[in-house]
Amino acid sequence: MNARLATFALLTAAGLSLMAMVPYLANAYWLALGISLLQYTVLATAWGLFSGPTRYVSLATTAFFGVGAYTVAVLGEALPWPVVLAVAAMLGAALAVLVGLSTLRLSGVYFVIFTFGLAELIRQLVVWFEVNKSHVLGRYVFVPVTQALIYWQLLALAAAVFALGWLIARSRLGFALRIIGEDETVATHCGINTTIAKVTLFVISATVMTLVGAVMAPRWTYIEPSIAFNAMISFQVLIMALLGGAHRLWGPVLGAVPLTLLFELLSANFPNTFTIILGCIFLVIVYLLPRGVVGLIERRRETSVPVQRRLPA
Amino acid sequence: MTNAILTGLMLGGMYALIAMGLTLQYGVARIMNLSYGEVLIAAAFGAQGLFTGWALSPFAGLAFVIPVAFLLNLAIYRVLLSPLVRRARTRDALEVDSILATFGLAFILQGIMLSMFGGAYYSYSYLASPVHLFGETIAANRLAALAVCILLGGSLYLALTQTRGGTAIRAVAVDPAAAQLVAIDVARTAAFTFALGGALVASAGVLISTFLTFSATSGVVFTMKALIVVVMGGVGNMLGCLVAGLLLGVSEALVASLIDPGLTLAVNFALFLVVLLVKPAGLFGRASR
Amino acid sequence: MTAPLPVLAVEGLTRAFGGLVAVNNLALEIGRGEILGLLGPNGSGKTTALNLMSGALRPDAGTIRLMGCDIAGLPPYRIARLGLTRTFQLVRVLDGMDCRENVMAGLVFGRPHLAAVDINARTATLLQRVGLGGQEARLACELTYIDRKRLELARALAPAPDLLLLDEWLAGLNPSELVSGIDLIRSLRDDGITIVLVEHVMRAVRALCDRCVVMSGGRKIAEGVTGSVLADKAVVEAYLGGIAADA
Amino acid sequence: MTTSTTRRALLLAAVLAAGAGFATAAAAQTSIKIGYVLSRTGPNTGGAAVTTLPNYEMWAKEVNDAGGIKLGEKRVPIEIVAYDDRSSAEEAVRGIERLINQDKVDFILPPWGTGLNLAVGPILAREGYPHLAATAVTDKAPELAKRWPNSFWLLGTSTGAAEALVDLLVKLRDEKKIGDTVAMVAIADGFGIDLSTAARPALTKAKFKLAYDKSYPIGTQDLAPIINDVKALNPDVFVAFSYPPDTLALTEQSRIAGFNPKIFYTGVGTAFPLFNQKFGKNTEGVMGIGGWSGDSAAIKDYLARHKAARNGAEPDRWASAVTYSSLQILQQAIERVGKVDRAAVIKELQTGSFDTVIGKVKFENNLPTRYWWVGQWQGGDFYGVAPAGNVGARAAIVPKPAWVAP
Repeated sequence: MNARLATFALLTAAGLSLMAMVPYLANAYWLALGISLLQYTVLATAWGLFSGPTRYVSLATTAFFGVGAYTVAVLGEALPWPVVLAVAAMLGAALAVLVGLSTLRLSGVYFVIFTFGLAELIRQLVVWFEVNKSHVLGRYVFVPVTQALIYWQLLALAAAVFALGWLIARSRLGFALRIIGEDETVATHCGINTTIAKVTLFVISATVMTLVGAVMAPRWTYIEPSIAFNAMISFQVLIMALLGGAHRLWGPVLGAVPLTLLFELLSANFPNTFTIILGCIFLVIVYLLPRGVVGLIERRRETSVPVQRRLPA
Repeated sequence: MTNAILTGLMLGGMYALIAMGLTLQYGVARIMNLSYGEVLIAAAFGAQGLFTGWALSPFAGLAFVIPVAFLLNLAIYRVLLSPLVRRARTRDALEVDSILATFGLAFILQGIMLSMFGGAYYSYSYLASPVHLFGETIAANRLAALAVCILLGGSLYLALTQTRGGTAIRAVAVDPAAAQLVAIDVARTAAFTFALGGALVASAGVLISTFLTFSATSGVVFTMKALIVVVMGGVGNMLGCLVAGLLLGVSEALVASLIDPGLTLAVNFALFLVVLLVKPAGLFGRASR
Repeated sequence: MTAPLPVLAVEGLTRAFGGLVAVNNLALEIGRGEILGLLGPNGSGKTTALNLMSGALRPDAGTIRLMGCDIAGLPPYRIARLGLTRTFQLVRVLDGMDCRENVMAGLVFGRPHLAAVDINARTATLLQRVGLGGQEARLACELTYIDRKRLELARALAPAPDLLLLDEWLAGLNPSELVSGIDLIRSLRDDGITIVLVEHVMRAVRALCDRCVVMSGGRKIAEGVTGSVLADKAVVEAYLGGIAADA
Repeated sequence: MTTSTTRRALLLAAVLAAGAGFATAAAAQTSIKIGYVLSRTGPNTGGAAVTTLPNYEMWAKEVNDAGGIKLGEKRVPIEIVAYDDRSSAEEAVRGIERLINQDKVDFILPPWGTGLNLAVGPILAREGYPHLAATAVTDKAPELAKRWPNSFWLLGTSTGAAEALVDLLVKLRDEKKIGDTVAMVAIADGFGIDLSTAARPALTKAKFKLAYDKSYPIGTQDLAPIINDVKALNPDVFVAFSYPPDTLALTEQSRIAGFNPKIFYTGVGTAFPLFNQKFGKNTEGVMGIGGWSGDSAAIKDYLARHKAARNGAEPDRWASAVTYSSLQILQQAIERVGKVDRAAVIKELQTGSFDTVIGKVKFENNLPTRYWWVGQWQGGDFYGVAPAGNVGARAAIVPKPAWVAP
């Protein structure tokens, strides 16, 4: 068992260092694609971290992402970079506590649309504040952060989010969340403080999303609310995670990576019919992969297990 | 003040109009339809084409657009969605599947419209004349939309509460499993309701095309607005839909003229959030516990 | 010497839904090691009373003392940690988890002083205890109806509760299952567990309950030793007026 | 860092020298690859589909029909690579990186809109591609041009726009044609806020009375409350820094409410052909941002070619012509250099002077010297009226005639 763990750790370390080499080996385009892949991987995994076990479908991704990006836009040139990131993380976490405590009694679609409304509300308030108080809408971010540095930060975030997910799954909190996901009433009668458990997880997930927004912001030079709080980010992340399968830690990445590549492939080769083809592929995926990519893999594994068992005998 | 309230009522009527179809589709047929706004825009293009091409008034166009939309939506449900409904074991599973499938459908519809009409804005003038009401001047086309909204919403409400078929639809909305037990053909009722919702949103598209500027890519705005109104009113509740729409409209107009037009949407979303915090299942929704 | 502290003492418990008073000024007491039957026709307020005791609902008025400590209005998780667990009228197990995890769910979040026990050993013992010995790895959704009930019971027993609330735990069992079910509950009492039993199956009530409280229309209409309560004229009327007992 | 760059440059030079034995880079050129990333979906589509895409496609076709771009002695056809940025800054950035690194395009045409032009600015600067931003209005333009010497900001600054408008108002007030009450609204977005922030001090300085000064969020679906409030104040001048859907809504609402100030000025969309289609006779006297010298032969010719190429669709009367002229400028610069040498092309852009549909263009510090800031619908077409010093400027019709029933 320990040997297996060690092998796993070794492989992970090797994989990570290989990925860390990308900025030295690849040209700017591959690096940009790597950034996109990592961005969506981290966002979708962080989304799944909360929504997988609790089955709350959140559309608030862009709210946190945007808060991160805006923090950089406001403070980016005033404070050292690590401090900016720390402030962003704290703002995201504080917002998540507030949102978590007030919303988690909503269920189903009410929660979904609430989170969407929340993201829009924050965007509107930022707009109103900028227009009436600071009289600038659209801030310029000239932070000396290179593309490679963005890539490495995202890679570190990705490693962190997987490590976090792995640790949570093995903790009391993880177990509590699985029970909540199964049956919340039973969970409370088992002695689980469901509110604290859910809010804790929500905060962790939201903080990661905020950090992604902060890390990405220097890439665009110019931040305005419609860029930072782009609702499409929420939808894309949701779709990626659902497609991959949110009930496993490594599920969302199986949706994020192929979808990002698919978007890229289609928009590069079929700029005119991009949307139609994308829509058709979506439908095909929904019909052929009823339980997400994870479901497909698990089914494979289930059928292959007896074969493996037969082999040693 | 009178003016703001009048304006707000008309705006709210439009919001309710946009949302009525979705409350049926989502409340009864259990399809969280993300391609909803695209259907609305398609109908708007239809009305625009009929008006500029054949000088057909949008209200006459309704007679053409509504049946077409009904049949198209019926086909969409039968071909694309009913396999998912049959496959889904739980409501959650259907929700996830319908989000993914209708998201794809939205892309397809938008792509078709982009290839037909390009990405440019469209707008035309119909009934853009002033009407004097309570000493205030308002736009005739918006007033007409409000009237049709009240007419459609009211008759639908009566049909749902007073007729046998309506009772069946409400029964399916409340509990599909139990409805099945009392010999209601749930699959057919759901298909019919989905198509009815599609026809409603198409008529909304026709009406608002007389006063709003639209383009092939503006559907998502209406999808989200409709979702907000539906959820705020309580899923599947016609009356809730109307009240929520009017509340949003009136608050928007009042804020615009009394406080600051810059805060209208913020106040709208805040109102929506507060309603949900106080009543987690919407204004007229039944608590799920 | 004062009298031994009752495990549960309820006084003046009231809860209304809109105009309907589901539980009206209910009072009852349970001593250690006792099985109390909570009877009454459908809609008489039994399940509501249970929900009030376990914290699923907040009472409008009244006190609920568990081992002398007022728990009225506390959230369910705090009540569970104080030593009151329950099963549900419609059996609720964690379908996606195996039997071991189902029992662990009751064990690890329950009472703080149990944190040190060997979880695997205790889980095995509990499964053994309810008749699911060796089934640790089976998924809950694969179990038969009676076994799901057994599993739910094992989960409720896991934190070694002071008081166990069983909501129609014996309903829907076939005659042979009923016999084994009754034996199982009796053996729990023999282990000294205090139980409140909401039940329609009169055979089980007669076999198990030391005392009974009968409710009708939210009020307590009778209370006493099982045999005499069931013979009470008011009780018979309430049942005949409501739903026929299967006595 | 510097040494490694130098070393890399030396290495590159060595490789090139080795390759020179076979052929020069220019001689090997059989086509010029030009790439662009445009918003084909998402909220920016409406603007890009009117102003940018038709001109890019039309220009490419015209050039190839004429045999291509002239490199030295021969003409070389252009080859287009196009992507969709889905109205997202991140996609635009990645699309440009793909064009540069994967497609290895020779030149890049910019995306639509201020935000996206700023987002792709740093990469184009880093990689040394000429960046002729024809659809970006930003006050940072001079500063950006200094930061990125490859970038040219053809639409100018919002301060320029605001000051030109205020100058016109001052002149009209001096002529006693208007009073001094102004109502101003702006869309709460980079464009609207930049302009209103610039107009506010300019108006105050010119001693205008700002009776109404509000913004409204993107996506507002009924502007009646604003028009009603403004009407009650009875201003002489109504200024709206708006986007196309709101421009149409504000105009329609004003007509319905019978709000007819002496000057009625709206933002983006006023110069769109759609505006004319929708309002017909009611366009008379409406002012808006932009404009062109509609009487010039070059513009008339451009209009005719655009209609022929785009199935009868007309260009907007502002950024369309600027966009098209940016393409002409690029072509002329490339032809003067005579080979695909981007540094030389940038140099030529900075110093040369170019003949375009909008007249002669010469950049000073990477900014053109003349802009159209105020236009007006007169007799069914939109003409530039300010700055009055521009060639082809028409006199403004003030006061605006009354609305007529449609």
